[in-house]
Amino acid sequence: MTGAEGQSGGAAVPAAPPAPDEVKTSRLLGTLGVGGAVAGVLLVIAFGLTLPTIEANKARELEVAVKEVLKAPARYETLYVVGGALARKVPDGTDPKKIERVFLGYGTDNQRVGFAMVSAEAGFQDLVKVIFGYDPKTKQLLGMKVLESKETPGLGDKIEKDQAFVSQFAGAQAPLVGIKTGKRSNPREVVMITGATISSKAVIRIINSALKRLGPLVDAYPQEDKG
Amino acid sequence: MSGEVSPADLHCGAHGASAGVGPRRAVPPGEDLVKGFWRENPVLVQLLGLCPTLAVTNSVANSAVMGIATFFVLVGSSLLVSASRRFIPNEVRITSYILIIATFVSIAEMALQALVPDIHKALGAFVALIVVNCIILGRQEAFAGRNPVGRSVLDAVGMGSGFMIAMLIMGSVREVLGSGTFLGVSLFGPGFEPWVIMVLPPGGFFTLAFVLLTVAWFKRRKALKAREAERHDVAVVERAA
Amino acid sequence: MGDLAWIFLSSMVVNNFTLMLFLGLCPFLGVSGRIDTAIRMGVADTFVLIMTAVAVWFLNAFVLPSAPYLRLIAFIIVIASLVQVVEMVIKKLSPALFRALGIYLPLITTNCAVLALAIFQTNREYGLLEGVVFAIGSGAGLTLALLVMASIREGIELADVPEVAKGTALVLLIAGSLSLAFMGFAGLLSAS
Amino acid sequence: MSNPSLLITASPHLAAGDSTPKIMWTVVASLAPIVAVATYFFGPSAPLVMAAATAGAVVTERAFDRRGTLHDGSAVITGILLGLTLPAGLPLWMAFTGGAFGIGIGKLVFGGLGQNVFNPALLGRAFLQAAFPVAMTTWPVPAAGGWWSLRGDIFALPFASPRALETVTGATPLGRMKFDLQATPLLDLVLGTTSGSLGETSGLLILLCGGYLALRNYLNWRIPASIFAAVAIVATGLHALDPARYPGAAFMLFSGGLMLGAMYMATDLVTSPVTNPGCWIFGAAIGLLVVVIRIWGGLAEGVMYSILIVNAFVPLLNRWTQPRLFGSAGRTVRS
Amino acid sequence: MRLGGVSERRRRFPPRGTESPVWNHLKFRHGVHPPELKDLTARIAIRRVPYPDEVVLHLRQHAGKPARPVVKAGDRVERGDVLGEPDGYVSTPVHASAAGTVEQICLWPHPDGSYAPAVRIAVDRYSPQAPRPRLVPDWMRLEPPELVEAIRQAGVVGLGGAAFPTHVKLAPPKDQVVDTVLINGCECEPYLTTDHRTMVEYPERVHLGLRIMMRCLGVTRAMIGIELNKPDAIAAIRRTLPSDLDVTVLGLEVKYPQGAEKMLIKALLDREVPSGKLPLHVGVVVQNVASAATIAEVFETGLPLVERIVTVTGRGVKRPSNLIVPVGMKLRDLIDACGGFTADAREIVFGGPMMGFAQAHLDTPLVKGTSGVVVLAAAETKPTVSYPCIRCGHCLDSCPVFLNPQLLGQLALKERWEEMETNHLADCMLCGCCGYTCPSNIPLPQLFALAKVALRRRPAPV
Repeated sequence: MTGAEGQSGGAAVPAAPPAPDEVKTSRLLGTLGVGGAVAGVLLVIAFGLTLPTIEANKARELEVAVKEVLKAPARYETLYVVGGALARKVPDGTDPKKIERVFLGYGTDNQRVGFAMVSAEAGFQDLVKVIFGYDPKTKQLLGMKVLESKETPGLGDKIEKDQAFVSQFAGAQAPLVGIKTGKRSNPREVVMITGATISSKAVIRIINSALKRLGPLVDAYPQEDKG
Repeated sequence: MSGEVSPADLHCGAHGASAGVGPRRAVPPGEDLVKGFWRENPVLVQLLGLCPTLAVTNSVANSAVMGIATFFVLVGSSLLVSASRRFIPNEVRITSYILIIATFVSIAEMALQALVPDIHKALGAFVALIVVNCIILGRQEAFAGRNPVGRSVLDAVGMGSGFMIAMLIMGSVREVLGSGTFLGVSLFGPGFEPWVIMVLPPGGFFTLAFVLLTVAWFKRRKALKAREAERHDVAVVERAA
Repeated sequence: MGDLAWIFLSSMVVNNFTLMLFLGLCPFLGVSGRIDTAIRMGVADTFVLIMTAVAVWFLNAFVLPSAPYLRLIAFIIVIASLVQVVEMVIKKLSPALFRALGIYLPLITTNCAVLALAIFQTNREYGLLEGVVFAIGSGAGLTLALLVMASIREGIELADVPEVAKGTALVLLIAGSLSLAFMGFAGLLSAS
Repeated sequence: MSNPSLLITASPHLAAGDSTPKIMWTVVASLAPIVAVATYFFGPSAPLVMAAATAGAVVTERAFDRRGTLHDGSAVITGILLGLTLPAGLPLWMAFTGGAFGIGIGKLVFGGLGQNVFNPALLGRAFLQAAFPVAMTTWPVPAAGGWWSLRGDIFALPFASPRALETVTGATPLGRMKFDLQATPLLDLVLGTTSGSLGETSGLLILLCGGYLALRNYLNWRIPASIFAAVAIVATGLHALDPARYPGAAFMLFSGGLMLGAMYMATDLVTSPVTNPGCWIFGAAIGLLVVVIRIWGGLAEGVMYSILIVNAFVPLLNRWTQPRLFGSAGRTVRS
Repeated sequence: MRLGGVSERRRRFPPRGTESPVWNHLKFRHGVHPPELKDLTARIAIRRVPYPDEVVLHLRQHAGKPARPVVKAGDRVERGDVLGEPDGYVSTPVHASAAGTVEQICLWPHPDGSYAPAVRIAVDRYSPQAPRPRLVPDWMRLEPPELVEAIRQAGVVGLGGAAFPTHVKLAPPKDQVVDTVLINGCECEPYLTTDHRTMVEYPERVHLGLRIMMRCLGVTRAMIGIELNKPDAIAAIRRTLPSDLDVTVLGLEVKYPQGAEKMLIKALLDREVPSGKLPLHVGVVVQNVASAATIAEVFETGLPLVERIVTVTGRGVKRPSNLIVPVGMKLRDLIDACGGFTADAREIVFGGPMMGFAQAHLDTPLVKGTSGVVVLAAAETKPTVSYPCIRCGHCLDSCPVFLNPQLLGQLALKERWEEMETNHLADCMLCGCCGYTCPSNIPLPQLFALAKVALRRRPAPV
């Protein structure tokens, strides 16, 4: 009997007595069809109503993050990684959301401030997603913000919340080196959080590997904008 | 439908949930509403829908939002199921229910994403998982599918509130102990040492276990007292006779 | 390769569906009384998870980009039909296996682990291979948790558990302890 | 002829002479030197912390156990063992909570002595580790400060965070190895003059005390033997691959809680397999997990988690390693 | 000679079932080492006790069906007269152990703790206790079936404790090939020295009995296994070894229960008796030393089994002794013959302390299977309090048949008898090793005995 329950599509019912079953099958299909149509309409309406807000939320969130790690630039533009180089536009026919992006920030004087990059790797518990600002001219970081993490509350999540840790990244020299305790002796060092070494190291590793991957592209991006 | 067991029954009924009372005896409308609050509380008594009760209750805000979303889906789908119960052929009953529920869940998810993006992010996949919350499918099977609209909505409101009550109990205990805050407001000042475990997965299991232990303890005490009283009555009657 | 290993270990132990993410708790509480049923449930679950991973990858790659709002409905209907198809195929190919797994298959339709797998797989943008490894890891994790819980519960039948703790409360306490123990796997393979 | 008042008991009428309380109290006695050394290294904080953990365990056992089995000494063992795994500066109320949790959730809900699945002391410690991760990973350095100085804000009020005292703290040898690739001299490890929890630092002493129990057959020697063997073999193999990254067997064996865990925690009679082949597998699995967690996991130390995880598998191990019935080809499997 | 013997045996009689490595030879695995406590009586010569005023002969003296009484109150009987006829094949007659008058046939305390029908005989105080004159057959002229019948008529049973009728063992079904007779001289129970003294004082009788049994079975090979803590017994048996027989005398590790049939066969022949089967299945018949000596006596004197050698020992008795005692002598008289109780006597056990039964009545008479009476002093008795099982596993390490007494005990406490059966409760021989080692003092053998009873009483499947 359990088999009858799992039947998701009425079409799966085997035909036994022809005449009444014909009616029944059509009715089953009809009901499902009507139901599906109603559901579809409801969903489309809801989707239409909420989509702008959702997109706006996402954009705002990203904007806040980019501005934070690029030291509040006047404006920023989105660049796409296309064929091993950065480009302003995506090739036609591809979904821009599926392409890795880098954000280029400009100061009030229309001078480039730096690039913001997003990257994610495994942390202590699960993936850690980080955005950071980077100035290719000085090879310095401008700031770092953890976008997503499930690190241990009270310990690992200090990578998000501990200002002493987060603030070190502004002005740090790439590539970064994590140190255990004490004072930073050079700008490449980042003092890790006591008791949350793995999470701290994950952030450093994410930044280093993102720079290894995206740094050449950023360096190769034309120095001056034409226009 | 006698003799048939729905997936919802099988799947959650394995640990002895009584899936609804059925329409046999006349019940006052208040009863439909109130029974879900405590006596037939879907979580604490029927042990249904434990996944969200454990997974998202690490803060009061998350629990409340999850509770509201579930409430919305439950009431909405009960209304729709009850209203259209005469048009749905028995064979595609479950499929139709799931379709209806999934629609409401999708709507709820989009609404949450638009209105409270932070909490939506914290709840993660669990909003979508309301679809498979056995409380909801269970109520459609046990109640909304065979009762008039009014009673079904009352029942859904009652059960939804019961779920919310359980969520809030869990959320309060876990947030207060685990972060020292309630709805993000610090309760004890900075000197408080949070019990981090309470907001971690094991804390979820332990908290629910403790809530169930407390419920069981009260029930047992009540039963003992009732037995005591009965014995007393018998003694009185015997003495009288 | 390292990524696949991480996906496997992460989904099996570090972020074990049952013990860390609370997914699939209903069968965990309901079907964990006997070892053989637990194993069968776990195997059936794993099987459906793998099928789902493939189907969801297909949906995500070809169908859903044009209608994202139908995602949830599509998933749940695909899972339900998949379970149905799997049931019919097993019934035809191996009646013995069907007898062993039969009653567990419909249960899986409403098992939140399967839907959760579909959603996680989508959110994390896993490819086909990654998705399948994820499904195998998750299934192995579910089976492991079920097996361990079942063996413990069989043993506890002989213990003098206090009256108030009998039943779900004790199972939850054991699950909590297991969850506590599995925290030891945190950070596996992610340390540099 | 005077007729004696006759006693009627079932056969056998002789007993080997051990009794459960005797075993338990002997274990307690064998822990005395370890407690003394902890006190020598960490000053008065050590006995206070251990006393608090023991009090938590004993009070809970007394309050909730219906059969009044306090005198069998098992709660005292749990308390002392838990205390030995705590850092010297842990606030007393936390130690007390750990003891109470270990006995309450680790033992009493299963029905008391002999019925539990997880080692109560380790469950209490895992609870503390998850609940108070910072306090549980603040390791005072043994030799620093005067003997009489407290090693942390151990008198913090219940539910209050410990204040930071001027105590010298340091990383454990495993932490240093894992995060800084710094080795610690073996002699320090063996003697115990390193940072770490109260009772796990002095490997040699624990080996001696545990060895005594093994001689009395109060612990199954196969368990520590297989743990040591597994750790040593895997560690040696890895060390041969990359000596700079993977420490050698001696370091692995004598660092962290391995000695205490192998000798006193894994060998807990209740939570280890009843069959000898089961014990071999049990120990080997623990040893293997310890190395895996220490080297590839996110934690520097993995003994506690390894033992708890393998504890959960003990019912399965018992089932799979039933002895082969005399005069039969098959095992005495429970069907 | 021993090791050479092993390899030669292995060539001639390859063990059935599992092969086991050479280092397993001449011993069995597991078991326990209780204190031997045999010094009290090991060097005390056997002496005969004076006849008591009354003997009580139980009709159930043996395993199997009780005998049917053929006397009535008031009958005069001579020593050796039949009191009860065997009832069925697995049954033996019971003979009067002293001349006198039958007083009564009534229920009387049995050493197993129950009340059972018994014949009370008031002993004729002035009788010479000579048996009624009868013809003693020459065993050498008897054919095996006649020998077996003679042994049966003499009421011979296994004297090691189980009291299984000897004639059943000596007449195996035709399809069973027996190649070896084993004589069990282990006496592994602490305290007891009955077999020990028999071997030291009557080694020729043991050999004669063995010879008769070999003739009954048509077997040419025999072995005598003796624990190594009885060097004088080994020496005596070896010294008197007949040269015309293929008999090997082997010293065995001192370990309990070395004297259990299956363990003895394992140790001597490296054959494992399959679970649920008898020694016959691996071609072996095992007989106790005392049984062999009794068979010899039957054909030497013509007297049936009416007396046996009993060790009365323990710190609770003033003069521990090895005695020749008429069957049916009451415990009270026996203790009197040994000087009475000491002040701290506390518990009386029939049989050895590992498997024996504690006695509640001083009127309980000896039966044929009673190999010893141990009076334990208060200090020796076990504590009566038991603790929860702590899963130490000592019981598994001691069980000679490789059961899991820990699991069985837990199941028994929850009265899950059927599960105990699937866990091979039937193979438990109640040797007591698990109970001996259990630090929590859980009465495991008692629980298993209860479970066996419960399973036997369970209604037959329809």
